[in-house]
Amino acid sequence: MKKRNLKSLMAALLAISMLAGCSGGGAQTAASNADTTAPADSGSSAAANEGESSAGDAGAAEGDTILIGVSASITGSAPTNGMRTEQGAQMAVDEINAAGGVLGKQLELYVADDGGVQDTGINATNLIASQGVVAQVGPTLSGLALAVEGIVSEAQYPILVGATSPKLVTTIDNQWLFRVRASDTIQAQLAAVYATENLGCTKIGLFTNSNDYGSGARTVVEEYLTEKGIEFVSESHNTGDTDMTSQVLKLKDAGVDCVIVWTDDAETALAARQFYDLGLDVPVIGSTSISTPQVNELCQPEWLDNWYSCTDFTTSNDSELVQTFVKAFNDKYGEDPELYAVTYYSAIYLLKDAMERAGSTDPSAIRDALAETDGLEVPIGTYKANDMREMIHGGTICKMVDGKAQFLEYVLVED
Amino acid sequence: MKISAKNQYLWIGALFIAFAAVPVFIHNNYYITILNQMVINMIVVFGLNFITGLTGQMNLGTAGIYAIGAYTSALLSRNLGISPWLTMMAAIFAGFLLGRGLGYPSLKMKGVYLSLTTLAFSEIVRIFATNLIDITGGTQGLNNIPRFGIGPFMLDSNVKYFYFILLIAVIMCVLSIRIVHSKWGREFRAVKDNPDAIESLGLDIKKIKIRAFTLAAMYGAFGGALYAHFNGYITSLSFTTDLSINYVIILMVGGIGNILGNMIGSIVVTLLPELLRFLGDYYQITYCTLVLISALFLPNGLVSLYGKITGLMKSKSTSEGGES
Amino acid sequence: MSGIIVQLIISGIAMGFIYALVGIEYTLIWNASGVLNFSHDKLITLGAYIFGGTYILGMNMGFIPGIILSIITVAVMGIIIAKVIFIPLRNLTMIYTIMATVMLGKIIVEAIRLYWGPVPFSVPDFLVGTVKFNNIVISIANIAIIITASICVCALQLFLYKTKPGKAMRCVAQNRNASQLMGIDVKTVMVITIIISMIICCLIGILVSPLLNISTTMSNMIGLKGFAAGVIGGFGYLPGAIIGGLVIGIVENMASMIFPSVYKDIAAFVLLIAFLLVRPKGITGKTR
Amino acid sequence: MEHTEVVLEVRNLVKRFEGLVAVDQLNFKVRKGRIHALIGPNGAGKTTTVNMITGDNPQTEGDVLFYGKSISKLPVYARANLGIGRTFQNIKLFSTMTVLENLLIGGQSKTTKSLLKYLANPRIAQKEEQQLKEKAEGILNFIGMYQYKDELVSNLAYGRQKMTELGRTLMGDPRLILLDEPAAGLNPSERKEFIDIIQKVFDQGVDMFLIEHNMDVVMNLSHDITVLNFGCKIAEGAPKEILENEEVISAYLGEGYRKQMKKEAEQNA
Repeated sequence: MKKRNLKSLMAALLAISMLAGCSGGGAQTAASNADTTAPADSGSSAAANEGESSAGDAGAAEGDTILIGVSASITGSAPTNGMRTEQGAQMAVDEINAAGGVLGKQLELYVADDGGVQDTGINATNLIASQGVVAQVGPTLSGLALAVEGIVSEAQYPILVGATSPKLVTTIDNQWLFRVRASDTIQAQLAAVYATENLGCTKIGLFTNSNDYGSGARTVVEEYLTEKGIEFVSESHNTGDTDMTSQVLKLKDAGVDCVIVWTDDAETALAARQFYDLGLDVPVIGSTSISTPQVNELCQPEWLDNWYSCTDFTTSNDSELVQTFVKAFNDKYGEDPELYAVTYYSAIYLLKDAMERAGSTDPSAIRDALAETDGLEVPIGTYKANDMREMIHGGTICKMVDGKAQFLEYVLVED
Repeated sequence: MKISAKNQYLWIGALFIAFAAVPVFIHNNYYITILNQMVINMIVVFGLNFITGLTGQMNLGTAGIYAIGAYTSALLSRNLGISPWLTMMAAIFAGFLLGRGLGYPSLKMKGVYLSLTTLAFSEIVRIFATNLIDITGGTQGLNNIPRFGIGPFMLDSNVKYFYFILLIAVIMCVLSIRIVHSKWGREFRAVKDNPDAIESLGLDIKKIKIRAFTLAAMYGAFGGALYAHFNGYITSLSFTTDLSINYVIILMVGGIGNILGNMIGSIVVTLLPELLRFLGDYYQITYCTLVLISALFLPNGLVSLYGKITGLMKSKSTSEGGES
Repeated sequence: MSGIIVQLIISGIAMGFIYALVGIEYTLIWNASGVLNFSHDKLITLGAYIFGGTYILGMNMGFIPGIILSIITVAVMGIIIAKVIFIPLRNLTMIYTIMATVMLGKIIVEAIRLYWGPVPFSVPDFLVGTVKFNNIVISIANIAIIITASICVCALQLFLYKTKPGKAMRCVAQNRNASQLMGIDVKTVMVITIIISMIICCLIGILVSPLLNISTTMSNMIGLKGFAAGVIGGFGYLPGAIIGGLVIGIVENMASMIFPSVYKDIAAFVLLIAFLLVRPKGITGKTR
Repeated sequence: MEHTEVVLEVRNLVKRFEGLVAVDQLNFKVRKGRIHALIGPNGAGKTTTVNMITGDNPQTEGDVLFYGKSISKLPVYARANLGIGRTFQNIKLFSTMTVLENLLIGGQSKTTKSLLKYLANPRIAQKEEQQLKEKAEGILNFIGMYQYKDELVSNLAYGRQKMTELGRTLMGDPRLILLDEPAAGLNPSERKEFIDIIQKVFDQGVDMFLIEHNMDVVMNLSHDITVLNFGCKIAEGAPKEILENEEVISAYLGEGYRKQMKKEAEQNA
C-alpha cells in the first residue's frame, strides 16, 4: 500500500515536471526566470528586461545593482574549478560592495553551472545573457569558451575568460572576448625558455595531457624547440589515466635531462608520484597545476624535489597585493587561494576598473574601456590589453621547496 | 492504459504545432537554443527507439555514432568546402556503414554484449577524437563549422535553424511511424517480445537487429551532423558516455518504444535540468533522483501516465501504435 | 630495453589486478541479480571517500580501524542500496536496470561533491612508497592490491563452494526462478551478494587511493576497463576476471610500446570487441 | 507400405553436451503422406532431436536431409524458409501482439526485403500487407480462430494460444511441420479439436513429424513411430508393431499399458 502511494506521488511529480515542459508558452519563461533569479539576488531588477535580451541590448539594467554573470563548472568532471571560480568572484564582489560599489551601485553575481560540457555550458551562457548582465566571467575550459563566444557577441556584452587555448585568438577574432589569464603560448614558451636557458638542458622530454590545455602547450614548446634546434621527445596521456608507467619509461629510456609536464591537477599528482617511483630523476618544469595547494596536498614533498612550476600565480609571491589577497581569502574561506580563485577575483576588479573608467555600465562602453586597460595591478599580475584583447603577458617561475611553491621570478614575455 | 494509435498521432501533431508556435511567443535565445537541442535530441531518439525501444537491444554507443556524424559533416564542409547538404548525407551514410559494421559482431550475441560493445566503441571514438588533434581539433574542438541555407535563404539565426530542424524532425517522425507500422516494425517488436521464435518463422534475427541498429545509427549520425552545424563548434569533450546515457534516459523517461514518448522524453529531459537550476547546488542530484524514480516506478514512461490519468481508455487498442 | 619491458609487464600486472577486482565485484552482482551494475565505479569512489574523507582525515583514526569501519559502513549501505534499488530492479528489463544504476552512480557522485566537497585529496602516509628489485619498481599499494585480490578470489571461491549461503548464491546465479521454487530466499541472497560486492568496491577504493588520489572522477577508467576484464575472462566467471584483468593490464602496456601512449586506453576496448567477435565465451571459455 | 518420397531423413545424428551423449547415432526417415511420431521417456532426447532438425541447437555429428538435400549446416531461418515449420513445447508466441499480428509475422519472410524500396513505394507495401492479411484471415478461418483475431495473445486460453502458434506456422507455407508435444497442457476437448485441425492440415498435403507423450494422440494420428530411449533408437514401425515391441514396453509403455491396449483392441474387434 505504502509503496503504491509513493508510486503515484512520484508519478504525479514527474507529470508536473512534464507539464511544465510541455506548456511551452510565455508563462514558463517568466516563472523559470523568477525561479532562477531568486537565490542569486534579493529583489534585483535583473529580470526586468527578460524576453528581449536576444535583441542585443542585454546590458544596462537600470537600478541600484550591476549584474555580472559567472559561468563555472560546479558539477561535472572538474568541480574544484567551479567552486574556486565562484569563491574568487564572490570575494571580489563583497570587497567592492563593502567599499561602496561601482559608480555608486552594488555589484551582484549571477552564477550558472556550465557542467564542464558543451550543451550545459551553452545553456548556462544563454541563461546569463537573458538575465541582462553587463558582463560575464568564465567559462574556464577552452572548449566551452569557444562554444559560447558566439552567444556573447550576439548578446553584445564583454566576456572575460580564464581559458588559455591559443585557438581563442588564432581562429576567432571576437571583439567581446577578453582573456584574463596568460595564453598557453606565453606560459609554455616560458617553460621552454627556462628549461633551455636557465637550466641549460639539451634534451627535453615533453609530457602533456591530450586535452586542450596540454596539447596547446605541446605545440608551442615543440615549435620553440624545433626553431632553436634542441632535441626533444614527446609523450602524452589522457585525462583520467590511471597509470603512466610506459610514458615515464619511454622518457627515461630516451635519456632526457629535463621534462616539461603540462597537464591537469589529478594527472600532475600521478605523474609526480610515478616519476619519483620509477626513478626519472631530472629537473621537471610543470604547468601551473603543480604550484596549486590542492596538488601539493596530493604529493609527498620528496616527489617534488627537483620540480619547477610555470604559473600565473603563487601564494608565495611576496608582493603586498598578493599577500593581502591571500590573507583575505584565508580569512573568508579558511584555505589558500589558487589559480581559479585569483583569476576571477582579478577579473571582477578588472571589470570594476573598466566601468569606472567608462563611467557607465553600458556593455559596449565597458568593452571599449577593457580594451584600453593598461597597467592595472591585480593579484594575478598586471593587466594590459593587447590587440587580441589578452590581458596577461607574463608568468611566474616557482621552485618547489618542501612540496610548496617558492616564488622565483616574474617574467614578462614580449609578444 | 494505452493510447490508441489515432490519439497518439493527434498528440504528435499537436506537439509539433506547439513546437512551431513557441518561437512566436519566446524570443529569448536561451529558450530557442534549448528548443534546438530538444529537436536534435528528438531526432536521435527516434532512431534509438528502433534498436533500444522496439527491438529491446541496449545501445550505449549513441555518443560515438553522434560524434562520427558530427565530425563527418563538420570536417567535410569546413575543410573541403563541400555543401553541408551533401556532407549531411555523407554523415547519414557514415551512420549506415557504422550500423552495419558494428552491428555484426555485437548482435551475434544476446544480452549485455551489445551494451558493452557499443560502450567500448563509443570510448574508442572519443579517445581518437581527443587525440587526432590535427584532424578533429581534439578537446580544443573544431570551430567555424558553416551554417547553411536553402537556396538564397540562409539559416543564419537560431530561430530559422529551429524551423529547419523541426521540419526534419517531422519528416523523421513520419518515417519512423511508417517503419513502426510496417512489417519491419512488427519484426522489431517481435524480437523484443520473443527472440526464440523469430528464426523458426524464416526470419533472420541477426538481420532484423542489424537493420534496427543501422536505422539507429543513421538517425544518430544525422542528429550529430545537425548538431555540428547548429553550434558551429564541436569538441571531443561532448561525446562522452554520459551523452549516450542521456539518450537512453530520454527514451526511458518518455516511454520505451513509443514515438510520442520519444518526443515527450526529449522535451522533459532536455528542459528538466534547466528548470531545476533554481535549486542551485542541488539541481543535478535532484535531476538524477527524478530520473532514478522514473526508472523504478514509471517503467512505461511518461506516456503511460496519459492512460492512468484519464483512466477512461476502455479502448482495446492493440499495440498497433507501436507501444510496447 | 628489456628492462623496460619487464617493468611494463610488472606494472601491467599491477594494474591488471585492479581491473580484475573490479571485474569480480560487478560479476557478483550480475550473477545474483542479472543487473549490470553501472554504478560500480562510483561505489569504489564512495568507499575511498568514506575511508579517507570521514574516518582518516575527519576522525583521525588509524588505518586498520578506518578500513574496518569503512567496510562496516558500506555493508550497511549495501543493505539499503540492495533493498531500494537492486531488489526492485531484478525483474525489470535491462534498460531500466542499467539506467537506474547509472543514475545511482550520478547521485553518489553529486552526494560526494556536496558532502565532502569537490577538492581532491589523498590520505597521507597510507601505503606510500615502493619496493625495488634491481631496476624493477612496484609500489606498495600495488602489492597490497595483488594480495587483496588473491585473497578475495580464494575467499570467494571457498565461500561459494563450501558454505551454504555461497551455494545458494551459485544456485541463484544459475537460475533465479528455479532457485526461488526450490525454496532459496533469492532476496536475501541478493542482499548478501550486494554487500560482498560493495565491500570489494570499498576495498578497491581504499587501495587505489594512494595511486589515484581521492576525487570524484578517480575510478571512471578502471570502472570501464573492469567491464572489459570481466568479458575477456568469460562473462560471469570469477577466476576468469583475474585472467581478463591481467590480459588487459599487460596488453595495454605492451601496446604503448608500439603505438603512441595516448591510445593505450583503446587496447582494453579493442580487446573487448575482438573477443566478442572471435571468442565470446572469453579466454577461459567458461561462463557461469 | 511401399512408400513415397522421403521428406526428411536424419543420418547418424549425434548430440553431445559437455561429454554427455544426449542422442546417439540416430537414423530415421519421414515419408511423404505419413505422420511420423517420435516417442520415448522423458530425457530420451526427443526435443534435442527436433532442435537438431530445425537447427536451433545443431548436431555434434551426422546429417539432416530435407528432400534429399543436406540442411545440417544451414541456419534456423534458412531451414524454415525451405519449408520446415515448427511449434514449441512451451508456446513461443509474441505475447504483446494480437493473434492477427502473430500470424502476419509468420508469413512475412517471403515479402519484400528492401526497406528502402518499401519507403520509396508505399503502394507495394500496402498491397503486400493486404495480401498477407487476407492469407492470415483465411488461415484463421481454417483453424477456427477468426473471432479472436484482434485479441492480445496473452489474453487467450492456453488451447487458443497453441492454435495460434500452429496458425503462425502455417503462414510460412510449410511442407513439413514439427510438432513438439502438441497435446501437452490441453484439456480433452481442446485436445480433440487440436487433433482434428492437425488432421485437416495433413489432409491439405502438409507432412507432420510429432513428439508426443499422450499415447492416444500418437495412436490416433501417426502412421510411423520411432521410439527413443537414452538417445538411442530402440524401435521403429507402425503403431501396432510398436505396441507389441517388448523393449518399448519395458522402457516406456509399461505392462499395464499393453494390457489395457489389448483389451481395447479386443473390444473394438
